Amino acid sequence: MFEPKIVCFLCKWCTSAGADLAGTSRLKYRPNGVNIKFMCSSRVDPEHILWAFHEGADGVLIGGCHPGDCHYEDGNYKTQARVSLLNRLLDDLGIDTRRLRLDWISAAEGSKFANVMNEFTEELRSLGPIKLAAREMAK
Amino acid sequence: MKRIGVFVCHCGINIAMTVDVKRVAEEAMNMPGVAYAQDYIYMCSEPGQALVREKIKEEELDAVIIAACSPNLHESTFRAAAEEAGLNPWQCEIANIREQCSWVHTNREKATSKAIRIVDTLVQKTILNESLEPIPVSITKKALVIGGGIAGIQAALDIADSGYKIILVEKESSIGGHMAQLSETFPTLDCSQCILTPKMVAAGKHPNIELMTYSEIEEVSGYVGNFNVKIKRKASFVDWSKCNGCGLCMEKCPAKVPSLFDRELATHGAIYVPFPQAVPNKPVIDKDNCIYFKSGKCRLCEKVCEIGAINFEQEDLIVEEEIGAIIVATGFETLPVPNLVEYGAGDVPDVIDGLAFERLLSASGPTVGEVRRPSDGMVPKEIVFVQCAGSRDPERYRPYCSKICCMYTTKHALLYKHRVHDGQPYIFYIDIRTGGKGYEEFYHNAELDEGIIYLRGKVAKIFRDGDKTVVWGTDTLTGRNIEIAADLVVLATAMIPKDSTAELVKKLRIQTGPNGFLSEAHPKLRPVESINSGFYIAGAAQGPKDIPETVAQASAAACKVISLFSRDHLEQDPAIAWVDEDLCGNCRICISVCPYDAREFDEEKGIVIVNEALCEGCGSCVAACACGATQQRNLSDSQIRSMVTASLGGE
Amino acid sequence: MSENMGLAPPKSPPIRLTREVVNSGFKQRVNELSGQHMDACYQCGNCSSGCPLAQEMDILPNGIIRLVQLGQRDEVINSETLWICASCFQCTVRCPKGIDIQAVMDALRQMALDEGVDHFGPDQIDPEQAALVPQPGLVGVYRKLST
Amino acid sequence: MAKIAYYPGCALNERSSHLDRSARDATVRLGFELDELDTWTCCGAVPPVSKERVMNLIAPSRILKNVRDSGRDILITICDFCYNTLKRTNFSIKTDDITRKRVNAFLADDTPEREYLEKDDTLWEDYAGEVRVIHLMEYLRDELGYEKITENLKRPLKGLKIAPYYGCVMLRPQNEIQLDDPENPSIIEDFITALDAQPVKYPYRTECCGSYLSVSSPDASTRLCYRILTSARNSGADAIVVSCPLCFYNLDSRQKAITEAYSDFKPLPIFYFTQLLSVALGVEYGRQGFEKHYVDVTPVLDKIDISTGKGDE
Repeated sequence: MFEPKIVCFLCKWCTSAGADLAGTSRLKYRPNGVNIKFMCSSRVDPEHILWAFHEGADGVLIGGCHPGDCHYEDGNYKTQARVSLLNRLLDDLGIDTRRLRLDWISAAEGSKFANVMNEFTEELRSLGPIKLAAREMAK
Repeated sequence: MKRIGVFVCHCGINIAMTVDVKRVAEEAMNMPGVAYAQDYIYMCSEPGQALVREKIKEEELDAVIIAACSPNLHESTFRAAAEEAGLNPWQCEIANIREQCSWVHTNREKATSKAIRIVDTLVQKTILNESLEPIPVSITKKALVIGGGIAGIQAALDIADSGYKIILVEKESSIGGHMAQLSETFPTLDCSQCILTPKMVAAGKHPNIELMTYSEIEEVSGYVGNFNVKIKRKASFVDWSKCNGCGLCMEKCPAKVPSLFDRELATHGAIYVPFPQAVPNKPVIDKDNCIYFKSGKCRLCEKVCEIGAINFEQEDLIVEEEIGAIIVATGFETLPVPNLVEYGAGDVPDVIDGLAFERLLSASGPTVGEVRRPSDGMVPKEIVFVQCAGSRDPERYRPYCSKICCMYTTKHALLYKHRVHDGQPYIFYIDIRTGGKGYEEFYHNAELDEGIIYLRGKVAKIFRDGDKTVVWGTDTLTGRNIEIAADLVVLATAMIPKDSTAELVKKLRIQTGPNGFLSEAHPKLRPVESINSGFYIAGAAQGPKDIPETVAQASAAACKVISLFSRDHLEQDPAIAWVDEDLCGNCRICISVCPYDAREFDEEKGIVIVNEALCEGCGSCVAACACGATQQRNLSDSQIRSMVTASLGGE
Repeated sequence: MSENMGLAPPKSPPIRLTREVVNSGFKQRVNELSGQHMDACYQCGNCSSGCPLAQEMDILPNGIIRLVQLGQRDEVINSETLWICASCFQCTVRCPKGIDIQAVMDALRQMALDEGVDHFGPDQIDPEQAALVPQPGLVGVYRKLST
Repeated sequence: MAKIAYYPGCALNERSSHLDRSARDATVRLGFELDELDTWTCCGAVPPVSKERVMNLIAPSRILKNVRDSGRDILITICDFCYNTLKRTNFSIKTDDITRKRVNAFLADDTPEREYLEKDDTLWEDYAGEVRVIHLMEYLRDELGYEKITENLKRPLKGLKIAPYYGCVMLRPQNEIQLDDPENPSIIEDFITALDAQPVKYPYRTECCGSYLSVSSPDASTRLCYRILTSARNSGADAIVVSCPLCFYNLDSRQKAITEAYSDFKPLPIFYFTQLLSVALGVEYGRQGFEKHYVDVTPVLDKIDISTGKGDE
C-alpha cells in the first residue's frame, strides 16, 4: 500500500502539546508524519512548505492554536492568511491543495491530533503520490 | 564539523518495546556530524546523566541529542547535565521518541524508522545550533491571586507572610468562596466557618495583602516577572471608605432578591452583604434588582445612610498593576439541577443539591440549622441522597469522578441523623471512594452507628407525586429495583469549573483540559504550575478536590511564587529573532507583524532591528521577512530546510 | 470433579471462573452482534433502575450484562429477561456509558433463537386479542420472540 | 393543495383506520394532503435486530428507495412503529457504509429490472438515505407550525385537560430519532396547547405501556397500563392522547382487564392526536371513529358540547 510521507509543523504551545497528550493517553495513529516543533505556527514560511513538497513530502500539516488562543496573540491568523495565499500557488503548480492541511489543535485535544493524522494519511493515500514534475516546480 | 553525541533512552520498556533503540543508535552513528551514539535504559537517571557528562568529555563532543521523552519533561535536566560537562546548554537538544513515537504507534518496524528520522531531524538542527546566553530580565516582586476562596486566601497568606506584596482579586463582594457556605466539614466535623473566618480576617488585615473584591480581571499582558494586569473594580454604589457596616440600608431595602449564597432558599435586599461574616463587611447594590435602578424611584438606602456612603453615580473603575506572578484559584461550581432532566429538571421543589443542603444544615443558614424541605417547610423523615448526579456519566454529563461527593454525602446523612433522630437516610451510590486520611474510618462509623441505608445503584428517575418525591433506583446487590417515596432528595451534583473560567483563561492565555479545568504543566511532577511560565494554579479550578488538598496545593503554588521572587532576575530564552544588517531592505513588514512592538526602525543604521528585551521568539517576523534578513536563533531557515529533508528520510 | 446426578441442583451454585470460561468468546460474540462493548459497563444499575418491566424479570438488565462479562452463556441465554424486555429503549437513552442495551438484548435474543426454540407461537395467542391487536404488536412479538 | 408522500402502514390501513381517516380529514383542513404511496409493504415493525442481520432493513429500505425514485424527499408516517423503523433504517443506511452496500445489494438483486441491471449497472442508483422520514406531528410542528392549527380552530378544546402519552419508540433511541428530549419532551404538550386544551404533566408519560408484550405477556402490560392511566387520572387529566396504534390499543382495550384486576380503577378515555385535531378543526362529528374505542369518549367531549355535533362545518 502507498505510504504517504507527511511533514508536520507544530506550534509548541498547542498542537505539539496536543501531540504529547495523544502519547500520554496512549492513542494510536498512523506513523506517517514526523513533527517539527516551532514556537508558533506563524514561523512557518510558505517556502518551508514548498521545500517539503520538493523533498518528497506527500502532505504537509500545520498545527496551531485555536483562533483566539494563540500564545502570541494572533500568530495563527497570520498562518491562516499565508496558507490561503499559498493554496492558490499550489493549484498552479499542480499540487492538490488537500495536501496542505491547516488544523487548530489545542493542548487538550490529543484525540483530535490522532484523528487528524489518521484522516490525513487516508486522504493522502487516496490522492496517491505527487507527480515528479510538480515536485520539481515546487523548488 | 561539530562532533555530536546521540543518546537513545529505553525509558524502561516505554520506548524500547516499540522502538528498536539499538538500531536507532546504530543508524545515528551514520548520520553526518555524529561522533558518538549509545542507548541506555534510563537516560534521566543519575547514571544516565553521568554517562552523558562522561562521554562529552571523553569523546570531545560539541553537542548532544537525547532521544527520549517530551522536552517538556527533561529538557532542563539534560541541558543542566550538558552544562556541567562544559557545553553550552543550547548545544543540547531533545528528540521526542516517546510521546510522539513509541506510545502512539504499534508497528515496531515503522516506529523505529520514524524514531530514526526524528533523531536525524534534530541532528540536522544541532549541526547549525549556535551557543547562546540567556537574556536577563527583571522581576516585579508582587503577586496576583485570582479567586478569594480558601485556595486563594491560603496562597495569599503564605506569600504575604514571606514578605512579598499580593493583590487578591475576588469577583464577589466578599472573600470566602464555597467553604463559607458549608456547615461542617468531613471527616472531623469542624464547623467550616469557625476554621475559615480567622483566615478571612487575617487576609483582610494583612499589611502585604491588598483585597480587591467585587473585581474582575480585565486584561493581562506581558510575561513571567513582568505582567501588566488591568483589573475592573465593579461599581458597588457604596463608598466603602465611608461605610461603617452598620447594616441599616440592608434592613430597609424593600427589594427581595434570591440569595445565591443561600442557594436561593432565602432572600436578601438589593443592597446586601452575601453573609454576615463577610470580609470586607461592606454592602453592594445589585443593579439588576435594585428598585431605583429599575424604576427610577426609591433611594431608601440613601435616605437612611447617615454618613452618606451610598453613591448611585459610582462607575466601574479600571486599575492597572505591575505583577510578577499570577496564581489562578477560581474554584468550582456544581452542575445545575435543571440540567438533570431525568431528576426533575429543576421543577421538583424538594430536589435540591448538596450545597443547598449545606445551607439547610448550617446554623447560620435560612432554617437556622433545622432540616426543613423547601416546598412546605416540613421536616423530612425519608430522605434520599443521590450520588454521581452528573459525574461518571461520559454519555450525557461529566465523565470524571467529582471526588468529594462520597464523603460529603455520608456527612450529610450523618448530620441529618443528628438533627432528625427518627428520620431515615438512604444513599444511592455506584462506588464508595474514601481515599484520604481518616476518610474510610468516617464512612465505617457512619455505616455502623447511624442507620444509613446504602443502596448500590444509580437512580434513573425522580418525580413528584402529591407531596412526595418518588425516586426510582435499583439495588444491584440484591438485583431488585427500589422505589422510595421521599420527603426530600439531595443530589450530589458534579463539580464543574466556574463558568467564568473559560473567559478568564483566554485573557491569561493558559490552558484548560477537555473538561474545562485548568491544565497543570505535568500531572505528577509539576501539579501547581501552568505550562505557561509565571502562572500557577490552585484548588478546584484545576480539578475536583477537597479542602485539605486545596489548601496543600495553594501553599505549594505560593511556595513556587516565593521561590521565583527569591531570584535577582529571570532568564529569558535567547532563541529570538535577529537581523542580518547587510540584507535588510527596510521594508518594515516585520514591524507590522510583531505582536510585541519588538521590531523597531533604527534611524542610525537605516534598518529595522530587534529589541531583545521585548522579543518573545514567535518567529512571525522571520517568516514575513521578504529578503531573508531576519532569522531566528537556532531555528534559521537553513536549519528548517535541512530538518525537513531529514524528516522525510532524505539526504 | 464428579457430578452428583441424584441430587437436585443447588439453588445458587458458585460461578466457577477460569480463563477458559472468561475467554470463551461469548462476550466477544455479544459485542460483535450488538456493536457494543460489554466491558464499558461499570455496573451502576441505571438500566435496571428505570426499566418498566424489571419487576417481571428473573435477572435485571445490569445482571445480564454482568453475566455476559463473566462469560456465563447458559444462564444468560436461558433467562426469562430476554423475553420480558419490551424494547422500549429507556435503558439505552439513560446509560451513562453509552451502551445501547437494547442492541445487547436483541443480540442475546438472536443467539437464543439460533438454538432453534421459539419463545412465542401462534398457538399461544388469545384469539380474541389476535382479532383486535394492531399489526405492529403481532409483527413485533413474532419478530422478537420467534425465529 | 400540496401533496406530501404518506406511508400509512398496516395498522392504519385496517385496524386503526380511524387514526388514518382523522389524519386525512384534518390535514386537508390545514392545507395539505396526505398522498398515500402507490405501492407499499409492511415496514416490519421492528428495526435492525443485530449488526449482522440486514434482513429487517430490506422492506423499509425498499419503501424509502421507492419514495426517492419517485422524486420526493419527505415521507410522512403516523404510526410510531413505522416512524421508528423507517427513520432508524434510514439512519443505518446513512451512517454505516457496510450496511448501505449490503442493503442495496439485496434490493438490486430483488428488483424486477434485474436483467437490465446485469447488462448496465449504471441504471442502478444506491439508496443512500436521501428521504427524510417525518412523523405527522413533527410535520405539524416544524413544517406547518402549530400556530397554523390555532389559527384554523373551529372548535377550540378549551376546558379539556389532556395528558400526553409518548410511550417508547416515538422518542427513543434519541441519537437516531432526534424528535425531542427523551426525558422531558414537549411536542405533544405544545400540540395540546395549540388546540386550546390544557396539557397535564404526569410522571409516566414516557414510560412504556408494554408494547408487543401485550400479546405475549398480557399481565405485565396490564400492570404497566394501570400505572400510566392512574398517574394521568390523579394528575387531573380528562383523557390521554397518543399517536401510536399499539399504545392506543394497550391503553384503551386493556382497561377491561385493568378494571377486573384493580378495584380502585376508573376508566380514562384515550384519543389519537389526529382525532382531537379533526374535532378541533371542525370536521363533521362522527367521522373520527370514536365508536371503535373501548372506553366511551362522549362524556369527555360532552364537557365541551362537541358530541352533539355543535360546530360541525
